[in-house]
Amino acid sequence: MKKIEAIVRPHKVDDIREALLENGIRGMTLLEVKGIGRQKGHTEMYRGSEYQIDFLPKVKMEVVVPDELAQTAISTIIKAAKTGEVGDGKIFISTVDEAIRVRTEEVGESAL
Amino acid sequence: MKKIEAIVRPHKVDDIREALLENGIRGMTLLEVKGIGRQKGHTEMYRGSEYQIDFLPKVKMEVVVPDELAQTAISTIIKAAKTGEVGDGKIFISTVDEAIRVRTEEVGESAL
Amino acid sequence: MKKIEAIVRPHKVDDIREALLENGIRGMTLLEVKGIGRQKGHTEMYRGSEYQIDFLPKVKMEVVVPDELAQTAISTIIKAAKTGEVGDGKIFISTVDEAIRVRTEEVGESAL
Amino acid sequence: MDNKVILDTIWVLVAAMLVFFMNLGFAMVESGFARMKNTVNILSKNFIVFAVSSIAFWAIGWGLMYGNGSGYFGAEGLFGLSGADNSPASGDAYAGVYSALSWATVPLLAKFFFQLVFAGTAATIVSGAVAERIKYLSFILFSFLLVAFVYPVAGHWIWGGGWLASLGFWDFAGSTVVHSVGGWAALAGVIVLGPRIGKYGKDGKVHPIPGHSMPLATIGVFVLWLGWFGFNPGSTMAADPTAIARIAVTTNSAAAAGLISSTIVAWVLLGKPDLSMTINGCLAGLVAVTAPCAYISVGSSLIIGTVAGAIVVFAVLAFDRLKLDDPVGALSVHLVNGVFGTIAVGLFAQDQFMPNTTGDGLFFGGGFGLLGTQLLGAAAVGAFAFVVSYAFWQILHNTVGIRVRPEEEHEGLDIGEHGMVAYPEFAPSPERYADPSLPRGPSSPSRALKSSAEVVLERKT
Amino acid sequence: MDNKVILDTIWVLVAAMLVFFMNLGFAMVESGFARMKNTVNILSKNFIVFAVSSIAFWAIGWGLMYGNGSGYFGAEGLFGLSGADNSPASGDAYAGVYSALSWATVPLLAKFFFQLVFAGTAATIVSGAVAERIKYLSFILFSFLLVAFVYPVAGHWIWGGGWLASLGFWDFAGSTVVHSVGGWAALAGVIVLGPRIGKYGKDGKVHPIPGHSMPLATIGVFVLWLGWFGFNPGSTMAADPTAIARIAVTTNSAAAAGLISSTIVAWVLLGKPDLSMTINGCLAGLVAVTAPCAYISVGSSLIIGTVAGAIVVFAVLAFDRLKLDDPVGALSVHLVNGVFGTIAVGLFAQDQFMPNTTGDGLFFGGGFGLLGTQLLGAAAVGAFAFVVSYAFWQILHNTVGIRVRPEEEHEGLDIGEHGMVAYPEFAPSPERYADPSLPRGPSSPSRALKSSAEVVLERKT
Amino acid sequence: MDNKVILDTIWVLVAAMLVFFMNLGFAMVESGFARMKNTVNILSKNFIVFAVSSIAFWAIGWGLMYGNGSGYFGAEGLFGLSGADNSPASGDAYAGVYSALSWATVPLLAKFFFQLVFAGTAATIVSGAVAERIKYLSFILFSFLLVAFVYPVAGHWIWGGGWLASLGFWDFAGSTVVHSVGGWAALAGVIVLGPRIGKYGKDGKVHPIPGHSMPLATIGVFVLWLGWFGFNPGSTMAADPTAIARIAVTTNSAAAAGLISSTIVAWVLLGKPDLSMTINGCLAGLVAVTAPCAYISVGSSLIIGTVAGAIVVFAVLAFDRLKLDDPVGALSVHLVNGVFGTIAVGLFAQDQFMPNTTGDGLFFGGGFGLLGTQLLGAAAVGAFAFVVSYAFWQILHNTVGIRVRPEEEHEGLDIGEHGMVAYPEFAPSPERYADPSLPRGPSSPSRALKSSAEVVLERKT
Ligand SMILES: Nc1ncnc2c1ncn2[C@@H]1O[C@H](COP(=O)(O)OP(=O)(O)O)[C@@H](O)[C@H]1O
Ligand SMILES: Nc1ncnc2c1ncn2[C@@H]1O[C@H](COP(=O)(O)OP(=O)(O)O)[C@@H](O)[C@H]1O
Ligand SMILES: Nc1ncnc2c1ncn2[C@@H]1O[C@H](COP(=O)(O)OP(=O)(O)O)[C@@H](O)[C@H]1O
Repeated sequence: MKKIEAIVRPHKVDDIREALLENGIRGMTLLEVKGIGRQKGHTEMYRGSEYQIDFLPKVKMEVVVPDELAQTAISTIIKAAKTGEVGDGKIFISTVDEAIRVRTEEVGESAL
Repeated sequence: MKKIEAIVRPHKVDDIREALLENGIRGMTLLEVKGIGRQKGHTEMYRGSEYQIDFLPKVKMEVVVPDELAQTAISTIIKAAKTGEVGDGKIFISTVDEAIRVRTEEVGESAL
Repeated sequence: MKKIEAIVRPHKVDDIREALLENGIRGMTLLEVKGIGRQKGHTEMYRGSEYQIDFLPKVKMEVVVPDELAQTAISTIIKAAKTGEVGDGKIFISTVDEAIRVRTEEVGESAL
Repeated sequence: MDNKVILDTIWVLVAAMLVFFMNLGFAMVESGFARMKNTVNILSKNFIVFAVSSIAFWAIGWGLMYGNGSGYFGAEGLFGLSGADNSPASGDAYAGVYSALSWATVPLLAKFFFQLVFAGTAATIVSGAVAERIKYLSFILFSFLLVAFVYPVAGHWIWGGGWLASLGFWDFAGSTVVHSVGGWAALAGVIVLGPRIGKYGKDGKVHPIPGHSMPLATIGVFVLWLGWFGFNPGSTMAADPTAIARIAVTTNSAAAAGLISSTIVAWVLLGKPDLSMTINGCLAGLVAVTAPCAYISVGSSLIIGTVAGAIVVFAVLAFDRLKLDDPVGALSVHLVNGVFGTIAVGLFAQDQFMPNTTGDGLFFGGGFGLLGTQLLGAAAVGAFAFVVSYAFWQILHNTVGIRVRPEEEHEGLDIGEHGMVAYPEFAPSPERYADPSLPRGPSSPSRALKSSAEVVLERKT
Repeated sequence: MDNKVILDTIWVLVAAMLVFFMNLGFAMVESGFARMKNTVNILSKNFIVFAVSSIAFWAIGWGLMYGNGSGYFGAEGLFGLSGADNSPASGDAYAGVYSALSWATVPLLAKFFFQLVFAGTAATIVSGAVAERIKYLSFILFSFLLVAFVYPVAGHWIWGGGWLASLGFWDFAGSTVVHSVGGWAALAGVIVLGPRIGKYGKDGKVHPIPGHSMPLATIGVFVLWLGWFGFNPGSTMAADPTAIARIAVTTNSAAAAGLISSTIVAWVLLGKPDLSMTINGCLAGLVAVTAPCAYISVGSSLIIGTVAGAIVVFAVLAFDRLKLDDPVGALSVHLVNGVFGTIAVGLFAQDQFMPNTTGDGLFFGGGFGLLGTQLLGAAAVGAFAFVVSYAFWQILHNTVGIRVRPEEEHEGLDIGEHGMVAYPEFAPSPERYADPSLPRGPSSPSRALKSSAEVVLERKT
Repeated sequence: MDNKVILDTIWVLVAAMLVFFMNLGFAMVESGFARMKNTVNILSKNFIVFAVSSIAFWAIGWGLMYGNGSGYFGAEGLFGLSGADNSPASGDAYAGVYSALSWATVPLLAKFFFQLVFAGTAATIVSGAVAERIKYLSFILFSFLLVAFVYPVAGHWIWGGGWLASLGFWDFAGSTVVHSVGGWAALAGVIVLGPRIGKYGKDGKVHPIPGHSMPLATIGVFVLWLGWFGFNPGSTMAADPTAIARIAVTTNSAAAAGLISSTIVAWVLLGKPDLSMTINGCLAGLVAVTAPCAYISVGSSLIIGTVAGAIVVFAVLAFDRLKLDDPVGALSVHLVNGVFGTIAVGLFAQDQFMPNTTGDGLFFGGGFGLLGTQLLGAAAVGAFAFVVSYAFWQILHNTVGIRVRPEEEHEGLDIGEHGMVAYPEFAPSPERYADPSLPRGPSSPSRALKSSAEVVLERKT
């Protein structure tokens, strides 16, 4: 099984979710994160002193899929997440040794 | 070392924490997440228009344990997290290459 | 590629970020987490009843780097994160199979 | 028109507006002391309750309370302010069916508006005590019943020229009429409803359930304190300079003393100056001084406030020990200190301040007479308000139902009852989710457990 | 000085302070109903708008509204309150250029202050309707124009002794003068601005954009309700006991009825008692009773409030169907119910309450005369306020620009316009970020897609 | 009773209630401008401070301020309002020990209540400036000392018939007596306490520490603005129609002008219209007009407000440059503009408004005489208030201690001092945790570092 971690623009979350569901990927987990990358932060001001906000709000979506669905998932996310502007985000893929469904204690891909 | 990521019902967190501590697992990290799975979301309404809240609040617990403790940790979590209803959550297990304790710079299992 | 997950004291985040940037590591993602470890929590009180806050606020930084940069990244983080007191945090290192830059669809280390 | 009528009317209306504003105070204290997931529900309750009170008091409450009738309830001009009345004519010149207020030289609708905001206060007190588990509809219905029947009957006894008034029972601005009536109704509700899930462990341990916003609670207490300057000095229903100035100061002094004494008691007893106790302590001082405010010296008001502030801390702890779950401390503040304030009249009253009313209390040489009457009145009103409220709660319980389902209570009443949340864009803290509002502990033993866990390891190592 | 002058001045000033406080009410309702990312912007707008109104009304608005002149606008003493005036002399003793208010026995600056807070209300109504997309600067400029020119001219017609007053048009406290003028100006703004990005789907579907804080909105509505006790009873500009007491009660009754009826309608129609609708319903009752409050019975005020509360729910749904995006319901509350309240005078007025003013309305045997005049007035003011406001918005649109860039709208006006955020330390909820304020759907087809994805799998499996 | 007594008492009490309500305003501005982790602490401070002031002013402050005595302090009727007094008898008919207020025709307790709320204001000003690092207990003790001794002595000089009053120094509603006394006491506290950890970098750079909630701060400023309509017009202590109407308008105009000018100055100077500056600007206008409000034209009030709004922006920047860390801008608002407002009397006063008081100021042909006296008074009060406050702070510093431990300051005073948090269920934003409140930079060199890092790579690659 593969774990796909996609760090994306927050306002793209809905599109990505819909695209994944359409492609039969029904499980995912969302995290609010702050990111630094190439995208520039912005400057805020308070009582006359400026300060730099480097960390930008992003959303990290974690999707665990069977190996054979990884390609679909990745393509789907990229398609829905892309705007072409700096800051579109990154996708990291890693290997999951095992998955368990708590309710049924099923293990492996059937747990997804 | 294994990293156990358990996505569970928020109100089960305390039980799981206690169960883990009882089993000698003393380190864990908690994240507030939103999840989509089989569990249905709910509908909210605002000023006459309905909208669907698909993402449900979940908590992700991350526990890194030596390989030999993985089974205990998993069993403990499942036992404490289970209600038998849809939405009990998932556990994903993956491999951690290395762990370091920042304070002492110990590495490996002794760092846990 | 290695994924470095550092769970650190929140107020050390700025130092770590600066240290990483100085060492040429420009991408990172931040998560607000709560942790249990050796560091003791504290007691709060409300209307005459005490309760224990075990989970302490921590920040998890995730940095994905090419294998050859992992050592630098780790050393840098340790140096900036350390106070020598209990609760300095942990660093977990794991392997990332692949990275993709959404905007350009570059893959591999050049995507970082 | 006569200057006195104008002056009194201005004073009464301004005071009434301040008391009206206390609705915001209650809404904020109570939502601040409740959890995030029930915030829309509490706000909705404290918002609609004054509207319901307005209708109920207009429809029947006013008539029951102030209509001429027996010593037990009003019987004339019952519905919709429909009785004859030539206010602002007063005293002997008054002709009408609302004689109990014939001493006040203001128009009928000024009397009504002022009395209405008091009725609304009694109802809104209940809201906090039953918070986080009551059905919205049944709260609305109970509020209507309280303001239509319970409050005005008790009020008639005391302010409507009824039997307690005849006995010489004095409650200047409503420690009993408003606060303890509201408090007894709340107590009945708390008993019928039961505690919030998770509040009391099986071991008898109290699991504190912290309120979600101290700033809201603080806004609330300041607004209430302000409103009390309408509540107490306004209850002269006349712009009597010496009286209203004195009452403003006794009111303020009791609030200040209650605030400080509750802080000190909490600090010493519990180790920290708990802001939620300080807020309750200030309100306790205000409730306690409400009955005696016009009859006492500034020095006495400081003592009354000090005692009230201490009482409230112990009362909060005591109710928890009794497993009477009151999320906001309404019982400790309004019921307990409403009773204490009523008794305080019997202790601290001095004839000099309002000649021909209370006479002197026990501490000023007046003996036990007044004190006895005050105790009797507090007990009689308590018995009546509690029993009737309890009956109403039981009726509601057996018809529309009064408590939300456990799953709804866990998920929060905001989604269940209102289909919306209070703060849709704010992330909740993960570990605070770990609230005690669902049963704990391991669930049904997990048969497949061992095998599955083994599989993991077998397959991987 | 004459007691009447003192009494009236106290009353007028206290009422004016309450109306001033409504600025907080508007600020809270509107920021509560807006998103987190635009909170600083809304707060800033609702804060500065009263300052701008203060300057604009002093500089020119007051003179245009109350200066002696034609039936269409004032012409004497135009600038900076500079005209001759011997207030508080009144009636025949009055000598000065602001004759339209010569009946009020209060000093000139008391008249000015009271009228100023009304002017400010008209301006602040606009703020909510144009929220979450308007440029800060252009809102400030429009507010100035509204209070300097649009509001006072319409006001002159009705309260300044102009042509509508001569025809026998009655608007006691400003359903038309204040609320519908503000509402029409807001409507023009909403049309010129267009809806917030993402509010209406291409399919015509409405995407609700929930407000970020129900507690703030609730604070706001209570403060507004309180303020209305200055707005309506204060509009006597004299401490007339019977009138002010009656108006306090009609005002309160309409608010209560609107609150309850909107709750019921929403509950029945939409399935849940939506707090945001309840808040709008209460305000709708208040707006609707503003014109008739002095001329009607308490019973009529309950009916007017009930109807207003129902109207507002349907109006909110209707504006959304028309794709007129009003984040806070200002159009439904102030415009629609401002018009309804004006008409209600023609239906419910009774001569007995304010003899020699309205006469009887249609439902009390007065025939269609009054109703006709009220309709004419509502229409004339609507046409004027809408057309001139529309022109002003267009001018601003073509000069400084009125709408922020789409990226700024997406990121939030707080950072774009003010360089700061409202809640820097609170974490936003991840999925709520998924707001509809940027265009959805797949972007440009991704050429390299397949290959890259394949690479992943090739390299790894 | 005499109508004038009733009218004046109503006015004074209503005004006092409005000033009382300013406590909520201060609590909200200050907690909004502070960080989340110190919110319970600030709320607690601003809540208890008025209670402490109530006790301190009753016990001794009132007597020192208004008791008959020398030109420097009161000496009769010192404790607990115990002196003889036949108010509301006034003028020649007055017999008692509080002669300085014998001109006011209201009962003694009305005088006391009105003066008390002013004393409370002086104390609450301090709270904001010393926020986020002061010990709760030492703040309480300082507040007591300030209201018991510092405020009443300075007040005696000016309002108690003391030496400055004799010299012809005029401070109508307290720019000096209240605001700059509070400001100087705050300045002394800021100096003794030192800046919050992390506010000023070693390089001299200012690290801004944004406040946690702009909505709270905005609630606060509106409540303060409202309260000022009690503060200034109420300071007539008599319902004089022309005066109170004029003062209401000059007060409002200065607030509006200060709000707008601070916005413009911030926009031009700093690039964005910073809401926190706009809030300070509005308050600056109000503070500055407090001394002259009764003696000036509306036009002058607009100028004074405009200047005050500009001053406050520069003052905020200047205090930061001086490394005087004032989290809420209390020094810039109350101290600097308190002094400016006092001087403004010498510049803008016109004899026509309050004949036989100030005479004309410099800009109206009165020469430098008045200006000189105002400067002298501002300086004398400043020197006294600063030196004595400094001494009190030092005494507290060397006894109970005034500053929390660095770890507590870092973790937040809410947990350290109160054992609770303000928003237990809201998740904090991760990167905002990165506050500058702990020392930065690499800690002790890490001996084992290289090896451990190497191990990682050795073992894994
Ligand atoms: N090496 C990395 N490790 C972890 N997260 C990263 C890394 N690089 C980027 N990110 C995350 O991805 C987000 C987007 O990256 P950015 O470089 O701004 O976009 P782009 O991919 O368009 O160049 C960042 O805000 C950060 O959260
Ligand atoms: N494939 C997946 N990848 C990542 N997270 C998942 C996946 N499937 C489920 N989850 C997470 O687990 C939670 C519970 O899953 P759900 O399917 O509702 O429960 P159940 O396991 O009882 O069927 C989801 O809300 C989501 O956060
Ligand atoms: N085994 C573990 N798995 C996951 N997270 C851990 C583990 N052990 C510690 N942590 C995280 O690291 C944080 C710091 O650990 P702690 O033991 O308090 O510090 P130290 O490393 O100085 O002993 C904890 O709060 C927790 O978030």
